Amino acid sequence: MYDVINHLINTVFGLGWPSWAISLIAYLLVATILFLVAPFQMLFLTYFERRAIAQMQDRIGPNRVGPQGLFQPVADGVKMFTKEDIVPDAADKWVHLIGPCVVVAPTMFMFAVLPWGPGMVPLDMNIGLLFFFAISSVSAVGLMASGWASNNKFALLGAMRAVAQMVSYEIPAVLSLLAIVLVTGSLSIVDLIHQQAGLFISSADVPGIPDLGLGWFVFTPVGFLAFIAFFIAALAEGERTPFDIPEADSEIVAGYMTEYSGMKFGLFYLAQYVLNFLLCAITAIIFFGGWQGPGVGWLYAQAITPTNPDGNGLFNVLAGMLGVFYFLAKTYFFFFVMVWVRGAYARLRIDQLMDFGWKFLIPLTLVNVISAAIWVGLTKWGAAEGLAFVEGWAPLMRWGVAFVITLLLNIAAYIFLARVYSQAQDERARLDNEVLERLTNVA
Amino acid sequence: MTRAIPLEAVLVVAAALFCIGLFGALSRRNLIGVLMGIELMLNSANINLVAFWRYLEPRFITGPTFAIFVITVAAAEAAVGLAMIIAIYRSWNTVNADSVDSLKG
Amino acid sequence: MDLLIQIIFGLLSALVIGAAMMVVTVRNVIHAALWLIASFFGVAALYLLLEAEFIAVVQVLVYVGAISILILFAIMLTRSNEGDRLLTKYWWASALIALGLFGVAFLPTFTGTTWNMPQPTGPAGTPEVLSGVEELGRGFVSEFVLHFEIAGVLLTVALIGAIVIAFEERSRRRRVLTLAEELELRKRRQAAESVD
Amino acid sequence: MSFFLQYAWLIPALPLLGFALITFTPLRRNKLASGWTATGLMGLAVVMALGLLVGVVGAGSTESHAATTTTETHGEATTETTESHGEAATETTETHGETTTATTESHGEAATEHKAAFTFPAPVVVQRFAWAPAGSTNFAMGIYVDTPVAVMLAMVTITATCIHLFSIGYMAANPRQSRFFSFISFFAAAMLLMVLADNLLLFFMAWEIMGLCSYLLIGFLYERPQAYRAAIKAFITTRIGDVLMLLGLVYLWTQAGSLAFGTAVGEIFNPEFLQRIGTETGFMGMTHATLISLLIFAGTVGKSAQFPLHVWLPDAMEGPTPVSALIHAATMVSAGVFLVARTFPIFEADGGMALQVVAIIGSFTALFAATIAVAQYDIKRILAYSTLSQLGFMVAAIGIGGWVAGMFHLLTHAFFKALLFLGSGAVIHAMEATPAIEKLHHHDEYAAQQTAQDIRNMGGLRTKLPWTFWTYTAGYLALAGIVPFAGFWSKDEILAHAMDHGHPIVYAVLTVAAFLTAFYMTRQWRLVFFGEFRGEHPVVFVNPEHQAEHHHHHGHADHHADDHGHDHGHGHIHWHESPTMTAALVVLASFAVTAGAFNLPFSMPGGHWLSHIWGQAGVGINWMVAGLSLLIASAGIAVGWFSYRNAFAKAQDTDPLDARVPTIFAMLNEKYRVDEFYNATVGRLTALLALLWSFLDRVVLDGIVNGVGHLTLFISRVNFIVDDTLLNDGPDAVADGTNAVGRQTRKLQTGRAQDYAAYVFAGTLALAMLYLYVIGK
Repeated sequence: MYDVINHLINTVFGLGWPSWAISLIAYLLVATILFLVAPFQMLFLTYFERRAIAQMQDRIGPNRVGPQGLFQPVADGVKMFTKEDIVPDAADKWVHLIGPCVVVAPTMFMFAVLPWGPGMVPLDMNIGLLFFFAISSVSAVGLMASGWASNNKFALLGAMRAVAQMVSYEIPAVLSLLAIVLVTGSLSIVDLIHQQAGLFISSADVPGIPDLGLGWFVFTPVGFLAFIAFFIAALAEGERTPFDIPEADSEIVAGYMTEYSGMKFGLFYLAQYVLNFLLCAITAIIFFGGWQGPGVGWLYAQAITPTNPDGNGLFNVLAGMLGVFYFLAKTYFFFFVMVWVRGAYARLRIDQLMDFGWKFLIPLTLVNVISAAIWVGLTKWGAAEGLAFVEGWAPLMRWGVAFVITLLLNIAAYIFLARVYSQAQDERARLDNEVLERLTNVA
Repeated sequence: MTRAIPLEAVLVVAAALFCIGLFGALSRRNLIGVLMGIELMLNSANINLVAFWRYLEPRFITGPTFAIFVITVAAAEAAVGLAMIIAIYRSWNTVNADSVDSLKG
Repeated sequence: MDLLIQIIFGLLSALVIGAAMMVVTVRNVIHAALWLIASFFGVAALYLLLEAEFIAVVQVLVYVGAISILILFAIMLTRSNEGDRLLTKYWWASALIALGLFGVAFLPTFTGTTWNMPQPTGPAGTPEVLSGVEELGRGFVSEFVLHFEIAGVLLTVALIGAIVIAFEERSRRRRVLTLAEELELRKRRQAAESVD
Repeated sequence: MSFFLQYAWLIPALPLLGFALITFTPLRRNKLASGWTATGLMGLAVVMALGLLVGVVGAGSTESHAATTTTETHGEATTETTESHGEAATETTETHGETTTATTESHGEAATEHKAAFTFPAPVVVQRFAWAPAGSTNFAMGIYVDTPVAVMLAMVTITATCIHLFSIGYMAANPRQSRFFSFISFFAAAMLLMVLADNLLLFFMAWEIMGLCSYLLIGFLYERPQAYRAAIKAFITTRIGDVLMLLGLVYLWTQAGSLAFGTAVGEIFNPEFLQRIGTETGFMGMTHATLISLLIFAGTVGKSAQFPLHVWLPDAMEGPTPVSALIHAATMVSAGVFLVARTFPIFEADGGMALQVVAIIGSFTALFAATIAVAQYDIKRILAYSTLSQLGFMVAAIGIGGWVAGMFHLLTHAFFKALLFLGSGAVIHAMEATPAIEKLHHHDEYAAQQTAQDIRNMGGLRTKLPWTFWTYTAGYLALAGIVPFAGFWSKDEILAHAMDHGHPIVYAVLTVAAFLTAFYMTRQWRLVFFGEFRGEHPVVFVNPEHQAEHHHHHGHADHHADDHGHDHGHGHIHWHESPTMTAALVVLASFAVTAGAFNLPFSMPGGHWLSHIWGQAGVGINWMVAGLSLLIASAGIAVGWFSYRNAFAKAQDTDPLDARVPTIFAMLNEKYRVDEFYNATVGRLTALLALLWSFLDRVVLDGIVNGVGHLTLFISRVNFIVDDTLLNDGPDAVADGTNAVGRQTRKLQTGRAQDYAAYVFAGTLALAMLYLYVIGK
């Protein structure tokens, strides 16, 4: 983006502004574009979800406003803006205001590192993934602040539960990504995607594979288990169905959002849906290759890239469009899964939710990290790291052995942990029953 | 970057932060206020570490490493500190630093 | 470019120092906590300015993400009467000490001593070699492996310690029955009454 | 090593065992048993000693002389008392002992000339063990047997056994006989140990034990004041000699580094060592050797009762006669001479100066004692002074270099002097049985005993005590120096040596002494055994203490006849000689006769036997000297016989000599008043010292003590003041002070963590300021 604008200003208009000015303009431009994209995504997603959940629940969903109800989200948005913004007088006015902002702001930050297409990434940070999750943890503070500010016991309790859930599920999410980072060897999201070229076997492992953009990580046992754990954690992070306790309809009013109305309530809504979009996007990027797809690699090869500056500009556009198409398709698919899960699963109780997170997901992801280490050891390491015997094997052979070992390890871990967890749950049930027994004969 | 901002400037900012944190730790009545003061002091120390790394020894990794370690220790300290504060609250029903003086001579 | 950086630096340090002052002076503890978070953000930004992105991100992740939430939790769990005064009795003494320390000790040393700044290597404009995340990771498993392990142990110990201190014994905890359990309880009692 | 050489140390151990048995076991209650055990053990000691002598001689002779040693001298000295005596003589000479050293070869050409270095024969048995390791110098004790030692052992054990045998009979009447036997066997053990000692320290220890035993035995009849006073006198005078001797030993030890005999490096007869101490001048211009020798000789003077320190021996006669015989005739007194003989090389090392002194003292004592003996009435006193003079002879002999002569005379004298004493013992024993003495006994036991010993009360005992008479005559002739008897050969050897080696003065003195010896012995012999028995009217001895004690009117002067005797009348006296006593006398008499044969001056096969086994050149006989000495002896006898032919018809008659030269006789009788002189000088000196000391004590010491008392009183008063003001009030003030300070600082502990943190940072601030602005600049 920088060179496009630079070319536009200096050469076309010949204004000769200093480079920093140009880079500033470029980043501002990108920021505004992203800032617009986010709400549109939110609108589409709300519409998509209500229609999908309706279909699942054997109803039609919103189809009055505009063709097939397309403008329903717009109507909601207008309603949000026009509604009166009530602030409870005993509430802490400033904190009440800041709460929603702190919740929304991080989600916007997360867009900064999201690559839409080949070469189309707003900011290629070499610790992009870590930045992504660091910023996401900030929203918890906003939740806490808003829950507290509304001076409402239910809101506070809801906020505490929401924060507890978000913080405790952040760990399995980050750990599962740790496995993938271990495999790719870099925190940068762009590198992550580049490594998912190839056909079912990423070209990084076996160079000879034809690059059809299908070497996704999900096809490796490590990746697959990481994907499952991450997706569940993402559901919890985004407060989707099985874990949507904070603002669950059936329980405590609307959680931390009870005292909010009007625009602030809208902001919470926006934050939630943008966060969901981003989580689906990141799932798509990390495990399903993001904009990788058949043809994109080839098109981009002809395009103007820093490596071969004399490529054809047209190819850039074509590769970009194909990339974005693949990326959005995957992301919307995952959003559909989220909605689907919302339709299918019942809500978990808060202690069951915490148990599941701490006692099943985290150990699972830890085992996954170990298998990732084995995967990396077998496929990439050589004599330097002390695994001399691996040097001799062919890359395909090494990939195969690694695949088998990690597959076995992961399956075994899954079965073992599942059994242990279920026993633990039975134990808990028995204990609860005991308490009941004691209480009954006391009475 | 180093050309634009002299090292002293960063150090002064860190020192200021440290002194403010110190004042907070020493004078606030609420125990958690004290803890916040301590966090500020630790942050200022971190700034110094990173500043010295960036200005004097950019090639060696020791500066940031210790910054990371300070952060981890700060986290551990915060956790234990808050647990203690909760325990104190539970037994003395107060979080005022000066009312927790049973060790008085 | 330098001017821009200096402006940004000024803004950031103002943010950090201002937030810190607010943390110390504001009456409401929650506000103090929020100002603290603001100050942490300022410091993270400062790190970015000093081109230590990893430290900045970790600062955000740990301080803003975890510790501040911890502090907020602690504040909420220990709601005590608001009436008490903000500062301790001899707050002016500690103020004096802090100011003294700043004015007398830090300023003259920083301004006085000459830091042997290494001359920028290579022609102007070439970016300096900064040790980033990779060196950090490598450092952690080679040079600082002991420190790394000890930090790990420290965190575990802190974890367990915090739980032990804060956690009420199961016996003393009044157990709140969930709705389902109360329903079950009532059913069993009726069954018991009908029997005898 | 044959059995005897190996177990030579048993010889002193046996009498010691006897002493232990008698004193520590119930044996002491049975008089006879203790007596016979002591004697039996001494008999065993004799066997061992003789066996050792044969072994040593055998070892010495096979190697150097190649002449067959005839052991016939022992053969005919069979006596019925010493059992298994014979088999010792038949001992064949075993293989040569392992300790032959080069010296035995070199002694072959031991120059008869005086200047040549005198060397001892090589020691046959040297057994040493570390006795008291004191830092670097560890004292080794042990035994050192060479030929002279072996001979001495034989002599001592034989005489001791005879005396033990004699005293069984003699002491029968005494209630404390077992105590006597324990002391006497202890003394024998000490004497034998001294002879066997391998170094001068052990020698000196045994020497001291002998001094102790002599004190115990002299004071044996301790209820008599004269006895214990004599014991103390003997002890002190010998002690004076011993102290000087100890000084000598210490001086020698500082020079030599050790006191062990032997010629090896570090031992006292090492030629280089002797040469060194002979030349280096030590104290007061005299060489080390002279000083050491003189100091050691002082010991001899003390012990062998030479001139200045001789006073104790005559008074030592208070002890029972066997004691006198054993200790004050044969063994102990000769120990002094043996000491000089033993350390002769040291005496010789300084070129003769010390030896000259020895010779002078020896010869003077000989003459001096002989003159006194002439004018004594007490039979034991006469023998005592004769011992003195004979010792003078021996010391003089060694003084003029006649080592062999001196030792030979020591041997022979031991036998016949023991014989004479035992004979006199037998006479006294018999005399006490006479009624006159017995009656006197009831009044005053001491006076009775003294009267019994007075030769004026005896006479004509020849027919009454035949055995005693004949044995006594043998001893008398031996002492006088008549040809076949031992005395002649040994005395002649001394005189011959004196004449040959150019000591005319010594020869003259000794010859006069010999004449006087012959004279006074004949006088005694004549008065005791010939003429009529004068015992009915004895000259009663006046006991000053007794008289003062009982204010009993005795009313008689020395020469006044005792009227008691008259009413008693002439009861028939039954003279009795106990068989054990006579047996001992006969054995000793045989030795007195044959002892001369040990060192016959003729160069026939058995000749010079002693000098050969002692590794010295045999001195050929000097016919002229031999004849002259014989002549003088017979002249002495003749003069003695004729002057006392019709003397002393009655006990109270005056002595013919007294009649002729009364003043000289009185002076001789009073022993030149040496005792009175000593009392006057030394006695008064000590009295004066005592006075001074009491004054000193009373004035000075008491003064000091009282002073200290006052001082403490003063200090205590000061202390009270200080204590009261300073210590009581002071601490209280301090206590209050600390209390106050404590109260103040307590405020510092506010209990609030923040305050503590504040103090910390205040401290850092202060330090920073200090550093920046005070030190830093």
